[in-house]
Amino acid sequence: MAEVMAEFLQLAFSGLTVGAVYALVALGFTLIYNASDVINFAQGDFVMIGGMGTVFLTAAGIALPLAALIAIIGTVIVGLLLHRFAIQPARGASPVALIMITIGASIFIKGVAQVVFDKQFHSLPAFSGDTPIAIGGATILPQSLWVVGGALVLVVALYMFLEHTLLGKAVLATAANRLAARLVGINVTIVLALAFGVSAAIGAVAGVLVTPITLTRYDLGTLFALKGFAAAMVGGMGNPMGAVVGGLLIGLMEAFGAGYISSTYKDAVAFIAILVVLFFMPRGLFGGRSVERV
Amino acid sequence: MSLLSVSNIGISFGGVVAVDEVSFQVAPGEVFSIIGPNGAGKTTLFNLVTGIYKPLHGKVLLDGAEVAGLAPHLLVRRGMARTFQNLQIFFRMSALENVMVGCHLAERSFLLADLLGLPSVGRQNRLTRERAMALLTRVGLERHADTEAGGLSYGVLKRLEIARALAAEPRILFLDEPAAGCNAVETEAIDHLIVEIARSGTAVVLIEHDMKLVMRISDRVLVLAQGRPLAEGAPLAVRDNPAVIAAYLGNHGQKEAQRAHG
Amino acid sequence: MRPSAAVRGTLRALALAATLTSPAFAADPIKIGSVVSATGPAAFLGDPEARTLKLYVDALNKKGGLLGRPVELVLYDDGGDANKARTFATRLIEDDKVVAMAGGTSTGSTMAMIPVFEEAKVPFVSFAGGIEIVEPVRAFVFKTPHTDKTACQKIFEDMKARGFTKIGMISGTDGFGKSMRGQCLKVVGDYGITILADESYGAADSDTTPQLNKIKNTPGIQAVLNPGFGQGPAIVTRNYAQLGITVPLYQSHGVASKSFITLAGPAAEGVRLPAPALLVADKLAAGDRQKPVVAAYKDSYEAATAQPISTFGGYAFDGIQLVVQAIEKAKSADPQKIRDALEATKDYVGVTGIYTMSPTDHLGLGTESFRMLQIKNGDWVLETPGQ
Amino acid sequence: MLATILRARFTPLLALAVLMAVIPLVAPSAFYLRVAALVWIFALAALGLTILMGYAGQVSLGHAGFLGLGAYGVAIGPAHLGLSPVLSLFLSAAAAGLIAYVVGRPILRLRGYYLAIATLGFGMILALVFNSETAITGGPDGMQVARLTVFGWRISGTQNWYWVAAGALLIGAWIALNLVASPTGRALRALHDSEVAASAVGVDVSRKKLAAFVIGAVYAAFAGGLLAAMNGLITPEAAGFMHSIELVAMVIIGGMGSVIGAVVGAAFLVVLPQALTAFQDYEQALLGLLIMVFMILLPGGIVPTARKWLLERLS
Repeated sequence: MAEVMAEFLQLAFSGLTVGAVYALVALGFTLIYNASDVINFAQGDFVMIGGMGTVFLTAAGIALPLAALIAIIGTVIVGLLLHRFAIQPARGASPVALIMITIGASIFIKGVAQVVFDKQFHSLPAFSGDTPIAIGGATILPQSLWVVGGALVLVVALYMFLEHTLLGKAVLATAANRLAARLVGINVTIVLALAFGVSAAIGAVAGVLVTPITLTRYDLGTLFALKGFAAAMVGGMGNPMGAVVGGLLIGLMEAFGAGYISSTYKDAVAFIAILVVLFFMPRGLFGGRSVERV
Repeated sequence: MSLLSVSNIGISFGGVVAVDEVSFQVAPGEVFSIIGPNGAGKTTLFNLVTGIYKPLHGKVLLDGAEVAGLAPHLLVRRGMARTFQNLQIFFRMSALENVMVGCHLAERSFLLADLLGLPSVGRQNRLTRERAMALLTRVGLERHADTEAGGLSYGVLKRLEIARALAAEPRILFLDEPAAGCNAVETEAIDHLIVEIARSGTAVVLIEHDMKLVMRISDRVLVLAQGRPLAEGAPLAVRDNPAVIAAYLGNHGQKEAQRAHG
Repeated sequence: MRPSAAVRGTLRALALAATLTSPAFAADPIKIGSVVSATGPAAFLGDPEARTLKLYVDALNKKGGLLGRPVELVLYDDGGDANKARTFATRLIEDDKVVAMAGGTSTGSTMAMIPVFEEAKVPFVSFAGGIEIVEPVRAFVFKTPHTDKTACQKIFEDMKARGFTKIGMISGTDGFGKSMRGQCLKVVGDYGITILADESYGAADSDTTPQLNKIKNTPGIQAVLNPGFGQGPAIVTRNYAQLGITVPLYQSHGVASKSFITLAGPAAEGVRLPAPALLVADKLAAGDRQKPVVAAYKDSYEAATAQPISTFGGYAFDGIQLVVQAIEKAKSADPQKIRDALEATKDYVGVTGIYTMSPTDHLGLGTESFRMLQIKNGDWVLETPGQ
Repeated sequence: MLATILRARFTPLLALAVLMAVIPLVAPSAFYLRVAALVWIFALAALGLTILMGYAGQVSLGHAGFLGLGAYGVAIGPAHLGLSPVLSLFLSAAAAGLIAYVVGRPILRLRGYYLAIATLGFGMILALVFNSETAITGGPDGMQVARLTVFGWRISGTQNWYWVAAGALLIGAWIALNLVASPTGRALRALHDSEVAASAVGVDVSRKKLAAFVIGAVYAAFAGGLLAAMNGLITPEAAGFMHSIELVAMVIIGGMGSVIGAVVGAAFLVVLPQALTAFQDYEQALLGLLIMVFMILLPGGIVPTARKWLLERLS
């Protein structure tokens, strides 16, 4: 019995750690989608830049916290540039064209990263050592607690920002109705830039937190983008709560699927989940019912 | 026997009742108008009857057969066609092609034949084109036939929608504010068109804000307010109904004003 | 837009650039082609291969080239896509008119390219592990890496010697991991070993504790084998330590690079793996014939790239060197003669092993070219099998 | 005069045929023929996607999955079932259509990004199956494909494959052009602009979408089959996500809803990597940059923009 419990816990720890990362990526998707209706496939690359940046800065002798900060700021700048030079000029393009632009951006970022950084895998030392913590017969790495805790802090901070600051409310207003937001005097361009900047920051923080566990490489972003996109859609696009729940859900399902059923199709779990969820709820778990206006 | 019989139909969105317990009947060749202040639920009622929304409760009988909740494309087959308040035009197709799509039901089309471009497809295309052209002529738009719909004016598009709906050869036609945004000349053209359609035996159900138009061409009028029926009857009787006047001006106006300030 | 015109234009530009940058030789260059996966999922393998090839050819030209002629390396990146590899192979033959080819990072892209070279009768030395590349023997196809089968045999020999009969296996679902898993399953019976748990992980998985936990909970397992390359084995090794699994862990030659030790960290202590002499240049016995070759390659690669050498770079080094030696021996840049010389390769001391080819063996390496290594104190240690 | 030619229905077909006839005359070597043959094959797949995305307005981010189905069908038929390669080609295209029919019914109820992720998921699952079922598909290292034989003639050599691919594309383009001008094609274009209105005039929207999905799948599968047979080998990444994205990029860069656009888009994405080899390490960055620049400057795609410009000049 205890063994069964220990196995369950072990899988849950694994699922929560990975799920927290998916949730953060999904959150980035959601924020940009809300403000601009754009699905940003370069979201996963923000994670990569955060991680790789920190790796290379620490290798250059800069202390980890400072290196992380510089990497995060750098990622934010990349996010802002992406908005300014790729998204803003394409306003009014069709959704597929916008998807293609962000995918182009993602290929571009990877292409630059393999020249600026390199094509090898890299790691960061764990923030609080590598000694596993034993809980109920299962073990968890201290870094996993950093990841889950960091995700929690980011989610709460984002919530506070959106609900309790003027700027945050401007983002929400823009998400609800861009024209109306413009009419009441909100500078929509700045709000959109802000959404890209904050999303980039969330991605970069996630990158710094997970690199000691997942390692990083220039092309790591694609997988995170796919899983994060799936997570955001499972939750219901545009719903921050849904993004977090979707991320955790997919992480947990992957872990339990691999542990209890088979690891062969572990990567399929996220996509089977999305097909099943959308079959019953065409707008995701928290997407609500759509009413067409004609 | 009435052609269309709607009884106790209703729907609510997120707890807000949009249409509640509405019943009415329409006979062949009749012009039946639905009026009411903004937000009274007129378009929602249209959407319920024409299959865009599924009614929460109530019945819709077409020729005595229950059709509530059927998909729009099935209702057209049974003789129900409509236009839209916010234009639903195929903007990237020419005016003629818009009406040709309207002929879809009458077309004999097989996917394989369409893919292989068999001679039968060519014959069908010619037939459809002729019919569509005739309909465009009927609504007076023949000279716009080859113009892309995206480049046509609002008034023209309103008539184009009517031509497209007529292409399905409906027995009952739902027109949602056909004269909105039209100038006096265009309104008069639409006025004549509706009368002519009704005379040909097709029942017309009309939502319209232009009261002069409504009073002039309607056989009967249904007044909705806040999703509920307020009055029904001949145009003049409805116009003089005190409840209706109150709804349009008095009570409703007051409430509206209160809401705006509260 | 006419594709051919666009391509031709660029090619002209490329040719121009090449003449401007390379030192002026009087004679026509000898063209050696290569297609590797320098980007994409197999970049971990392809990148060191590409760097090695460039370094080697640069050095060769500085020494005066080959047969008095300069050597031109025509190098393409297939991004891990077999279809692109095939197209580049056609380009090498039809357009660049190379006399030999040293490349092919994955078994998949190698198999896609083989027909092109077989048909054109141009020798092709592959850097990929799959045994199907040289079995059955094709007239113009050779390869430098040990087959996965040899690696499996080496590992199982060691397990058998240590008395392990029941093991668990966790393999990557990439080409390398899958192919090695298949070969291991084929030969495992010969050593009286049974595989009690057979798990896998995706090439980009960031956590393998669920799979390892299953292995941990399988009773009777005495050792675990992890066929895979890239970051996967590093994550497996870390998760292995996290779960506190105490039975010995065996990795494959797919991780044979110093970067594995860096990535896996302290968790790598005690891990065993079969690897070529390349990794332990400094620890080889003074009389070891491979020692000077390996040391020279290691020094030049690490000086030029500031990255640790890997077995994959080593395969490329041996591949191009075999071709170059064949050209020297044949005293001709004729593809047919190069092929004949390649097949006659005897006792060539490379960084991977010592090659002796024959009409029935286009690899020419035995299990003895693998050394069993163990990781101790963050460094490789040569193991005598069974201890 | 020129404007009339530009507008005529079968002009694209004629232009394509002329181009196909000219290329072998000017191509300096078989390599260029192979690149051109690849363009024809990918254009065929992109054409199927054009019917789905450009005509019917439905996104698919998993279309390479169908390409993979066709490719593996051609490989598996002869290897495991003893079928002739040519029969396998047609059977696997039909099978892909059938699978699209079954999968499409639930998936096509979804809209916009939800449809995008569902198709993406479907493609990923297929790619994973090709990668994992080693016993049937050969796993990540792929699987050999038997040579196609038509009436005793074994198709081999770049030259022959060039003509086979060109012929397949011509037939595909002809069918696509037939479709646009047919009742079904009109219904598809109509539902692209307004599903509600299309449905209100009697178009069975879900059935038409499904038809477009199935047609798109058959095109992709056929292209996949040809690709596998030409290369003699198929590997799982042919069905992968990046390949799906490439197909979508071909459709959008060339121009949504344009037959010639699909060919131009395919040419763009097949030739570009060959042209960018000169830039070596910067190849990927440039590819991404070019995709971005084209999408930003020509959101309507190359061919529709050029056509509009030409027509304006001429009138």
